[in-house]
Amino acid sequence: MIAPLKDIIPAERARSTSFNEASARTRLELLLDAGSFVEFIGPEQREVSPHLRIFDLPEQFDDGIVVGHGRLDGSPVFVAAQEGRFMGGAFGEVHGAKLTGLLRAAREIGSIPVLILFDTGGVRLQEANAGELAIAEIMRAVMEARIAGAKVIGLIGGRSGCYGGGGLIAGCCSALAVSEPGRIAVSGPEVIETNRGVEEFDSRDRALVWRTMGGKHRRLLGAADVFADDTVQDFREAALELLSLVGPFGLDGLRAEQARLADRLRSFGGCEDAVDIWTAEGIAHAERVPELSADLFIALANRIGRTSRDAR
Amino acid sequence: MTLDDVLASLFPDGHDVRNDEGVVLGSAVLRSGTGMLVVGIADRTALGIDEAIRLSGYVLESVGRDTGPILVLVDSDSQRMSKRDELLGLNEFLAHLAKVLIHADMNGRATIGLLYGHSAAGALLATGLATRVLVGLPGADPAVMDLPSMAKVTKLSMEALEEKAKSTPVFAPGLSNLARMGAVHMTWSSAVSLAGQMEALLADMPAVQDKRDALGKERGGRVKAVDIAERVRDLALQTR
Amino acid sequence: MSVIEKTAAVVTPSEARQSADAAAQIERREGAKVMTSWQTGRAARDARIAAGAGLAHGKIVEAKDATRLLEAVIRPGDRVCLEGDNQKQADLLSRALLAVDLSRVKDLHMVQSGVVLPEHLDLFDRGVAKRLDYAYSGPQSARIARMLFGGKIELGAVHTYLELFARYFIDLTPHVALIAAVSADREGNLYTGPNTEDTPTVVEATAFKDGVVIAQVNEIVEKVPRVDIPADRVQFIVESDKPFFVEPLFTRDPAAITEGQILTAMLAIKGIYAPYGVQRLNHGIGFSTAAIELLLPTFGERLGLKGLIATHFALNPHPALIPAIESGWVRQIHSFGSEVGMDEYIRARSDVYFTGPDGSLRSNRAFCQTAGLYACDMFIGSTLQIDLQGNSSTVTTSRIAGFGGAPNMGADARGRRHPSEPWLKAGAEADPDSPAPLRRGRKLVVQIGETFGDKNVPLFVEKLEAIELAEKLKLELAPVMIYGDDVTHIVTEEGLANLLLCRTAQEREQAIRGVAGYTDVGRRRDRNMVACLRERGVIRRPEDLGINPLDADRSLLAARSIKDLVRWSGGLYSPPSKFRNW
Amino acid sequence: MEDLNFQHRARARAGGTRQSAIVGVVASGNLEVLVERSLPDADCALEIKTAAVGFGEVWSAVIDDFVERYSPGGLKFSINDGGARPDTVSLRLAQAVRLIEGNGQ
Repeated sequence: MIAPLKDIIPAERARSTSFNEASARTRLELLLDAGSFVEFIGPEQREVSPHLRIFDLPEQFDDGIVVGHGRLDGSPVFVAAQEGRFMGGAFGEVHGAKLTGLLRAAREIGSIPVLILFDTGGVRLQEANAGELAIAEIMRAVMEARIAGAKVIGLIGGRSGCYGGGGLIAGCCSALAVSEPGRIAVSGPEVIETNRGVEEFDSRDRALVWRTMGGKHRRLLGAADVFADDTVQDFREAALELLSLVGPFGLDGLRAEQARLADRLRSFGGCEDAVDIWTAEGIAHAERVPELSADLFIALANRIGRTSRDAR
Repeated sequence: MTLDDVLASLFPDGHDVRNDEGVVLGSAVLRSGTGMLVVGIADRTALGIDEAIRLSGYVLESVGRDTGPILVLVDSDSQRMSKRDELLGLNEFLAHLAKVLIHADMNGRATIGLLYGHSAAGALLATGLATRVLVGLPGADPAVMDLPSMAKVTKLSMEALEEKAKSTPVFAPGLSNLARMGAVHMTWSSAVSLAGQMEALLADMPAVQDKRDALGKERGGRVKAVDIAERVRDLALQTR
Repeated sequence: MSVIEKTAAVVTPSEARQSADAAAQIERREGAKVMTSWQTGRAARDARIAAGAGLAHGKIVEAKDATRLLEAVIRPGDRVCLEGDNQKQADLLSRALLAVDLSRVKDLHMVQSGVVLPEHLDLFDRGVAKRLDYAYSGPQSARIARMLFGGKIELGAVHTYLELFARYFIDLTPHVALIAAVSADREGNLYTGPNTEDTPTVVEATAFKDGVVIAQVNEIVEKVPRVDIPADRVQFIVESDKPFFVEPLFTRDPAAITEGQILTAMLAIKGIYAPYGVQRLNHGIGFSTAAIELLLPTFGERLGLKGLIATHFALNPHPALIPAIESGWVRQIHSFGSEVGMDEYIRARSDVYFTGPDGSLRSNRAFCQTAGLYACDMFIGSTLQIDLQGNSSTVTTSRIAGFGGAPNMGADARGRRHPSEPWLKAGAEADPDSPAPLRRGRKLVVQIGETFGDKNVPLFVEKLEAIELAEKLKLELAPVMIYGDDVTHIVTEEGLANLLLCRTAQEREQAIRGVAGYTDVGRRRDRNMVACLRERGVIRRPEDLGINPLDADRSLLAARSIKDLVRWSGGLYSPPSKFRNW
Repeated sequence: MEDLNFQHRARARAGGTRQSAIVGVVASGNLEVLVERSLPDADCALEIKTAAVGFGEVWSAVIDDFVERYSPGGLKFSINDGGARPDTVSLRLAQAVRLIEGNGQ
């Protein structure tokens, strides 16, 4: 007989577990203080999508999102984690409503932050209208929660990325942490290729996809303030760091964001490719950025990367 | 209705609203004397980073100067689906526009969306769906997802999709479907003056609180959303 | 006896048909002594070269003249080897050949190992080529099946690589070879680089039997990094405007490896590699064998097997093997071809790989196939269908993927004479009663796979689709990848069947059914007989091997993503874009 | 979609005290298993909604073996299946039992 294979303590598990590869439930289990997670409307409640059966498609008991509360370094947090493998983590009616309800509670309480572990392709096609509207409600609820003083932190490193309306919700958050495999965009690579031709965007050129939408580019642009290596433990540390960094939301932040984005457009509006942007930012051998290890990249980003702190 | 028709009917006494390559910016005064900031996207223009930053900037500049409501006119394409827009962070530009509108609404500048043409996906989220009240005009044809694309992804025929669309408003394009979802609060008549309908709305503006899920339940379009959201909210509040 | 009859006796009928000018080479004296020329082939070759020389400066022909060159050199009915390996493709020359004037070049007999590019089949659609002898057609397997059914292709035979190479020297010698190299010097010395693959074999057969060799090269240089093909074997060089196409065929993304594949890999390591002490082996390209490669430094290490198993490989440079190499498991690897993105890693690990004086990999498909056949004690690979006798096939009625090298890897070499522990042990299991000095050993030929494949298609079938296909195409042989009598073990997630220990056809059938899971074949097992086989150790379940299926977890993989492989390689492995998520 | 239901008698009650557990995810070739301790000790029930129609016999065989091997008395299994292969089904069922028998995870 061989020794049992799983004799590792939780913190080590978090350090050795890829965030990208883990399920939504595993991400939460390892992100939060051990044993602290309590789910709201768990799978045993069987609150499934009422619409998938119209398309003869299988349902999932949690409709692809796990919401609840737990503790992070002892402090209470609300959490929501999308399961990117179920229908691409897409927003449907129930899926979206769970997150909306969580954010509304955060608004009322004001002091408990919300962590959203994005993993989504955007709107769920089979319930497109409900999904679109759910995203609109979530964007509104994020802003209301922030105005009420709650911090809303997005963690992006799942396999489905953070696309479509998910990208817009991420844009509403107080701050984002992103890992290298994480992607943030509105239109997906295939959609751009279909609309503009393979000459403009070859969706199968994954290096192109990642340097246009991937975590490193988003960090350098300042869309995300913290770059996490792809382990659950790194995301835990990133979440803690962001919670300590984020200030209150207000008009000044929006004005700063307007200036930040206008400056980006002025500075890089003529760039053809991410490498041109990185080069313009003064990075020598910018084409090598995708190859950099997490440590080296974080050092580079801390030196050269922009920030959206107090400007979002 | 065309943009000019809409503006003429809303502001029969004239207005100062310009359409610059699909980006609509300006202001007007209603007969009641209420001044309105007018922004929008016209001529079925795709909403990209260049358009979004102008719209958000225009609204932000008015903060502190103006106090009246903000009208968002919508006849757009989808978000602009290009490498350049995504490279530069289209999601941030669209979210920023939505945030500016939501912030204004919550700070005393009621926002009204007027959907008079097309819109879709990210463009609708950043404009009409980011307002407190979204009004539809007859003939508006929003489409979160068009049926041919859906047919491709779901591998169902157009006929099968159209058949399914008869029994549910949840996926098919169209103003009435969005209305049943609770996304479109009301549909005005184009036979009577829009100005009068606008005055009536402003006189009886719903509260700031987002009630679209309740509306969706009331209209039978989204039967679960409001209850699920309420239940999660209640459970979360108990942890306090 | 007339002159013509005598000629026909020397030359095969097909050669007589195609070499109209050969007849003119034969000197005839009416009513007097008959003189036969014995150098007609050389004369014909010289005539071909002369015809092409007008387009060349020295040996170099511009890319735009490639089609005219082929029209000048190739004759109707010629046997042509258009180098299509399973990785490297002479793509410029295949496009050039497709564009020839049909009044000058037609009805060719293509003798090439890989039918991979669409152009390879377009040749038949257009009438440039008529007859085909080949070995592998992976990406074109569906279209080639349609064309065979439609009569567009006159099929000689589907071969294994080694078999086709052998026939290049006996009865399928090319008149013209169109090959691909990385670079050439002005003399015509070629550097074929890491993807040398078939080139030396093709050139050997063509150049030394009066054929013409035309090479497309990525660049012409003053001095090639090393001489893979000497200049006097090459008649024409065409400089291509872009590098020849290479398919990354052996890259398996660890992210796609399933728990089921990990379980089968654990069973194979503990149930076969360990007890037989398999050190010299070849792996197939499936995910199950990739899982084995990635379990060596973790699961294998815990079992204390390092140095005892999997030390010498006949294997392409699989990226999935990087962690095992870096952990010191692997001593030596000889390769059929290379793999995209592995060049720098290989260069830095010359203790493990075969490299030239320039430092880059030297692969050679013919030698590596021979090594796999004679010097390896085990082949382990996946297949699409296995029948009740253990015959396996990757052919379905709509797809003919060819054989490639698996039948040579997965066959007992009857000519083998050197002993080794696994070989002798397997021989003894198969035939316990013969006296040891006279008993042949057996190569371990292992089929590994999950009982259901993609889209729930069962691995185990009562009758191979290959048989149906053979009936439809009126083939004398069904395209069987590995014959049942060569298979020694079958591993699935349900367990491991050791067919060496079966004494009757019935036992063999039940041993196969006994690991066939919930497929129809598996559910129709004789439960008592299967239980009995398990007691005898013919069938072994995970628990019989001390393996808990619940431990088959992805955390066991030494690398769980392509990125992990890059990290293991210290940044030396540079995967192609389609495998990246960064 | 096809609905399948199976009722079994189990030799013994499943171990542990946990009331419910969930494993897996609904995706192509994958499934989720929700297991709840809600039946009399000798009973076991499985409710399956599967996207792969016409595999009732295979399910039946998989579940027979599973019940025989793990004796999941008192447990109710609710399954949403995206067309998983039988070996994946067996694995998820076993994982579900391990999880509900363990003390948390």
